[in-house]
Amino acid sequence: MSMTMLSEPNIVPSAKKELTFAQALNESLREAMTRDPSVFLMGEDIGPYGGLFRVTEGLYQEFGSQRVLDTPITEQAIIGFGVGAAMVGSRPIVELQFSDFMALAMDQIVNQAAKARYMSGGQLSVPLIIRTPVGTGLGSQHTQSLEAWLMHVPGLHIAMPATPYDAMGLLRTALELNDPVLFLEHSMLYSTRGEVPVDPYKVPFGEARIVRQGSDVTVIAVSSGVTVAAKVADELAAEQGVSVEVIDPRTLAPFDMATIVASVQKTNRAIVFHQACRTCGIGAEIGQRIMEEAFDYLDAPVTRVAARDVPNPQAKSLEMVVLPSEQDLKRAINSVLYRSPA
Amino acid sequence: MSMTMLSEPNIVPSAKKELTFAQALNESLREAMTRDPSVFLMGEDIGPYGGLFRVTEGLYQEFGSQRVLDTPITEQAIIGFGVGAAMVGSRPIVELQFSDFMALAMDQIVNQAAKARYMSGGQLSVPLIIRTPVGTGLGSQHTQSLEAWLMHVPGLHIAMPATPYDAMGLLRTALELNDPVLFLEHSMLYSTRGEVPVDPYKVPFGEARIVRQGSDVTVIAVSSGVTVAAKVADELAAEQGVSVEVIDPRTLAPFDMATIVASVQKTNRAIVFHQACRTCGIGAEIGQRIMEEAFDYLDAPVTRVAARDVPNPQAKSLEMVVLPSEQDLKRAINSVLYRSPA
Amino acid sequence: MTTTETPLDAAASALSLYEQMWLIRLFEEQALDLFRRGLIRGTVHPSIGQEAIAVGVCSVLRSSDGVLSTYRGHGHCIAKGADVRRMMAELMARRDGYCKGKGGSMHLCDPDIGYLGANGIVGAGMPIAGGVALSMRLQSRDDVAVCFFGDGASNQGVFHETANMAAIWKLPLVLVCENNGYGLSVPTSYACSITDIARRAGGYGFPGWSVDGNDLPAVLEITKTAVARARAGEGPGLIECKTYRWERHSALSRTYHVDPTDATNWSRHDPIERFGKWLVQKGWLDEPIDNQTRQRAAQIVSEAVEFATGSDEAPSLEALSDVYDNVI
Amino acid sequence: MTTTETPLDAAASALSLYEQMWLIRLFEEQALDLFRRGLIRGTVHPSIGQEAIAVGVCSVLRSSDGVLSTYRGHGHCIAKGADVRRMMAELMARRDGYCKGKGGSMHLCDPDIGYLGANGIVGAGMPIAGGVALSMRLQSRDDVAVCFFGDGASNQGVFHETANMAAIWKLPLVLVCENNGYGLSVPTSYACSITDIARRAGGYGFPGWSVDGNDLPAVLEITKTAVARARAGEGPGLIECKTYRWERHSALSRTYHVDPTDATNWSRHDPIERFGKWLVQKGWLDEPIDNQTRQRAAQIVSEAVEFATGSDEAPSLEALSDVYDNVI
Ligand SMILES: Cc1ncc(C[n+]2csc(CCOP(=O)(O)OP(=O)(O)O)c2C)c(N)n1
Ligand SMILES: Cc1ncc(C[n+]2csc(CCOP(=O)(O)OP(=O)(O)O)c2C)c(N)n1
Ligand SMILES: [Mg+2]
Ligand SMILES: [Mg+2]
Repeated sequence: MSMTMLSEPNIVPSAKKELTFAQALNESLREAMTRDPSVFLMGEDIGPYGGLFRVTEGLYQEFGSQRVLDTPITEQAIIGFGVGAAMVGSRPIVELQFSDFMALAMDQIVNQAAKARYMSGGQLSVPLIIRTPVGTGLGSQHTQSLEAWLMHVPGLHIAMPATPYDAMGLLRTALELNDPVLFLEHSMLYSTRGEVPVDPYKVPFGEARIVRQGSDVTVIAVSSGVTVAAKVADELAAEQGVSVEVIDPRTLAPFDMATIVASVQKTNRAIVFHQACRTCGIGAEIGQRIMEEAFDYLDAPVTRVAARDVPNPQAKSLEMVVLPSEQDLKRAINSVLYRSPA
Repeated sequence: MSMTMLSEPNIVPSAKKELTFAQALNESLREAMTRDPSVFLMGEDIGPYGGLFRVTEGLYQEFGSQRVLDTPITEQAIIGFGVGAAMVGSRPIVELQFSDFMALAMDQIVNQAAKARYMSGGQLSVPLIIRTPVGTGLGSQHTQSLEAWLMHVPGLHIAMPATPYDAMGLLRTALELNDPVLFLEHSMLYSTRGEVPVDPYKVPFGEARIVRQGSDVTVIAVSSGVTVAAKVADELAAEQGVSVEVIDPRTLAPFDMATIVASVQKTNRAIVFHQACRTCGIGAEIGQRIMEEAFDYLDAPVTRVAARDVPNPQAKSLEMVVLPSEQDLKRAINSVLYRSPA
Repeated sequence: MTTTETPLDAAASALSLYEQMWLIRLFEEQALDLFRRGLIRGTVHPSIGQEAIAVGVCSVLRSSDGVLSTYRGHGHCIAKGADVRRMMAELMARRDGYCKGKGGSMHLCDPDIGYLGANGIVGAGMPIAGGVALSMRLQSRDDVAVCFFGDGASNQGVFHETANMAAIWKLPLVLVCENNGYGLSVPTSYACSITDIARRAGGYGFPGWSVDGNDLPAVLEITKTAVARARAGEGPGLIECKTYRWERHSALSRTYHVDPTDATNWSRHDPIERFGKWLVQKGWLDEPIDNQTRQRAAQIVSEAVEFATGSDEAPSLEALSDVYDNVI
Repeated sequence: MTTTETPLDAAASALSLYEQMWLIRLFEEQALDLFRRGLIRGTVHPSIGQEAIAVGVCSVLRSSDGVLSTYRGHGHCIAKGADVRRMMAELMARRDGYCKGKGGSMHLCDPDIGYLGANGIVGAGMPIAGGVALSMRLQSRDDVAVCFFGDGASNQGVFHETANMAAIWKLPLVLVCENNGYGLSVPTSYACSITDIARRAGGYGFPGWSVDGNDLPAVLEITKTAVARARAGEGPGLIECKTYRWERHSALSRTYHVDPTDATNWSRHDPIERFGKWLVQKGWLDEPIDNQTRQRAAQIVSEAVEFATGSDEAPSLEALSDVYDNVI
């Protein structure tokens, strides 16, 4: 369809529709299953129930119990089955109900899925997509942001969409990759709405999005943090005349360093904003790489606005202390600008 | 005994003996079991066989099958049993045969052991020590250095001894901590020899060791990398008159940033040297923190000398490409000094 | 109490079990209500309809016995002897909650009474309970460890690992599977390859028993046997209690039962009603006593809410403590 | 071949199994020797004494059937039809090895013949095999997946998870447990809570068989039954083959057997010798044929060494490829 558009450049611009993040994923899944018989879904409560966050809603009814498989509560085997099926021609899309449960399946994710191609000298492919939510509000065992673990593992692709548009476009791309993809979805995003083109489009892996142009400081934010960063940027522009560039890497592996470096060369300052614990989070990697690649441009140290290094508490009054806030981000921006906050 | 020494300051200096790294661990374990009846050992092949790397040799014979427990090959339960036993008054020291197998037990390590104190509001303690080797030469599933995963998890202590002295002294300290300790031992170190005092001593957690003084550049190295870094430093001093300060943090959590910052304030340059994959390894964290805390002192970006981002291959000709070498370290030192290598 | 005596042998102790059942029921109804009113954050997993298991099992335990539980653990916690006020304060994220608000419903914990923690990870309590049992043996205590878990959890790998390890070491571990017909939305009949989960014990060479989990005396009796074996050093046992989850999985979940008439049928097997009838037959319960019992339970729950409401919200600074014990 | 025929029905095919057994034996003896001489890096886990299982099981498989194996997998790999030259080249870390030197002995792999990989993680092949079986079903193929694993691995959680999942979905999965009496240094009698691991199948409602794993015709017969059931959509099966590990765990290990006389006794049950006798009884084997067979096997092995030796060492630049397929 986009081909048609290219050859008919003068027709009306592609129609758009509004979808929630969850609906965007749901549509991509439906589309993939319709197009490609090798795609099937597997996970806990993804069948008749439609998934804890409704991402698979209706798909069981549409594609039946052979292609939308409710599983027992056995994360290691769920991923392991995905690995095996992917090795012999299927394209499994597996859901882990919360990303904290990756801890139960790290052997299959890391020692098997990520390394199968390499260890076999390129003979095996594991085109397995693992979708899993990251969250807040449910205590220490249901809200961890563990993307840094994954980014440390060669052989994995990692997507962290922030909008319905990216969720749909990245999932489409993920389905064309022949290696495992970790698709991290923030639970606070599922009900957020956004426009997506009616015509099929894709978002490539490894291409960051400049969410908002700016000249004073670069903020790199991921997942649910992107909207927060954009909002803070708008407010700071209005309130204090500070011009913040916001960049969403969209995928962590591959990682688009070029866009970030170009931005920092312009702004000379950078902040990484993420929900994961500060120490050894992706902020460390991104900050370090900015130093490596744009050292002479930096007018202030790259700064991290991240969760405190404690498990996530259940009480809201406590979680607010632990998770990075808009205020924290504003403070950090002022700090790298060597300004006292207004 | 060290008390005695303090009150008799004029007697001969504490006697020393030479031990291998494995023997130092073995002696500390024997000593702990002798002193404290709540200490017991658990793991695969640690009983009559004495452990894959002989660390528990003789202990089964000495303390019997109730305190030196061979386990089935079930890593998740091994750690889980350790967590439970630690909660109710025991001090289990558990061996995972290779640290790659942590991937099978991450739920118990991360979601249980690390968070039990916090989630219970301080009511539970998990004084569990997990000893596990990091290695090389055995392919993708037996040689990973995953310390960055652990450093990302609040609630864990992490030790990475580089010498028999530190192995013994850190293990003694670990036994006094009331929280889980990951004790990472490099398999290439087990047979290395070193002096240790005959009298009991301890090495505190969170106190880096300045392995070698220097003024031109700071190299932060861990585990088996420490000796390599010291050797490179000696060679560069002799060959090129470059003065390298080598620092071994010894523990990653807690982490002695102060010693590193002080060093960088002097040398104005830093390199982190580790065997783990570069991306999201501890080099990212250490580099980023140096930038945060010593930005104005840095004359060059903090540089990482680390493994390439690929799984570890079995062939030596390939592994040599993947793992960071002495040459890589020398090149990096010259590079941060803006010198062309001699 | 000697090996032959049980709380069912005397009116007073039997009635106190009855009161416990009501306390659990009313506590959870209250919790669900507080959740709906926005006064509890996170979620609440009710065990309504499963009270006979918690009360029956814990009635034969000592406070030095260890219990590991799940997110669906209010019942176990109450039956093990916890302070309902501190429980409610924890659910409501108050400073006086058991975990100072850090844990919430899913991580209730009171080690002083041997309640070693609920758990948010399906199955994770099992090896922990195994370790507790191991430590008891190493300490030469004749205490036992009990782990509650669901039918869904019985498929987790750690079930197998724990069962095998407990078996080879003959540990004092009692595994209590609450088979309530569902793991979240998925029927047990779909997810579990056999009908009687207790049969899995055969794979480890220790006894397994299936019992009507809504029949308190039956649960108690089997538990007595299993616990006595465990205390005597005869090794672990697996008790499967067949029951039913009346409510949705958690307060956050959409209502979902494959066969909605199921729930209606099962409500006829209300474990509290059934135990009430048993007490009536014994001549220990009549309407006035029944009413008093419920009122007492209701009173305790409302005092708990009052206590919790009167307690401060978890103070911000607490967020950063209790990560480590030692300040090194 | 029809369902009733087997390779044991004719002299030629039976003798070819015999030759395969010798090939495995000699290949591994050669590999151990190369290791001792420093020509193989890492380690080598010999399956000497267990050849009847690999050959018996694989003899009823097609090349489109999938096999998942372990670090102790040379036998499975050869029996599934791999090129011994490329195997040896891989052990010796050469460019022409199956994995270009990246995998080594522990990660041998040849998807073209359905050998989907050895594995260095005890137990990890099981869920992968389950997924292979699932995919075959989804593709409406009547192929099966076979997973080899040890007695030690049978205690891993994934065994349980895989068995349950394969059972509820009635997948064409055959689990083959090689019970060789040890998991590294630990006797199976210590680590495993039951004597007959096959009994564990009862916990999942599918059949389990214990068989003398040193008796090739017996292994073959049982496998035929299990594979036929699986192909017919009747679901998974578990075959326990009782055998013995003659050699140390791996070339790196210290020699260790709890009862050293065991090994001597078991060597009397040499599976190759036994199958040889069977062939003699059939009138298909005599000394000249026997000698020829061994010589052919020896010849193949020495050609493999020659091939491997003639191949370049894995070229450095290869170290960085094969991490991802797509260059995006
Ligand atoms: C490891 C893990 N997987 C999934 C979940 C999400 N989850 C919570 S409870 C539950 C159902 C558990 O079923 P069952 O064991 O039968 O216990 P029940 O809830 O019925 O008491 C699921 C899937 C979880 N908390 N942990
Ligand atoms: C998860 C894991 N734990 C431990 C090991 C180390 N290890 C390799 S083989 C082995 C023994 C396995 O025993 P078994 O399953 O009986 O197979 P066998 O070696 O006897 O063929 C052990 C402990 C490993 N590779 N993976
Ligand atoms: Mg249930
Ligand atoms: Mg074995």
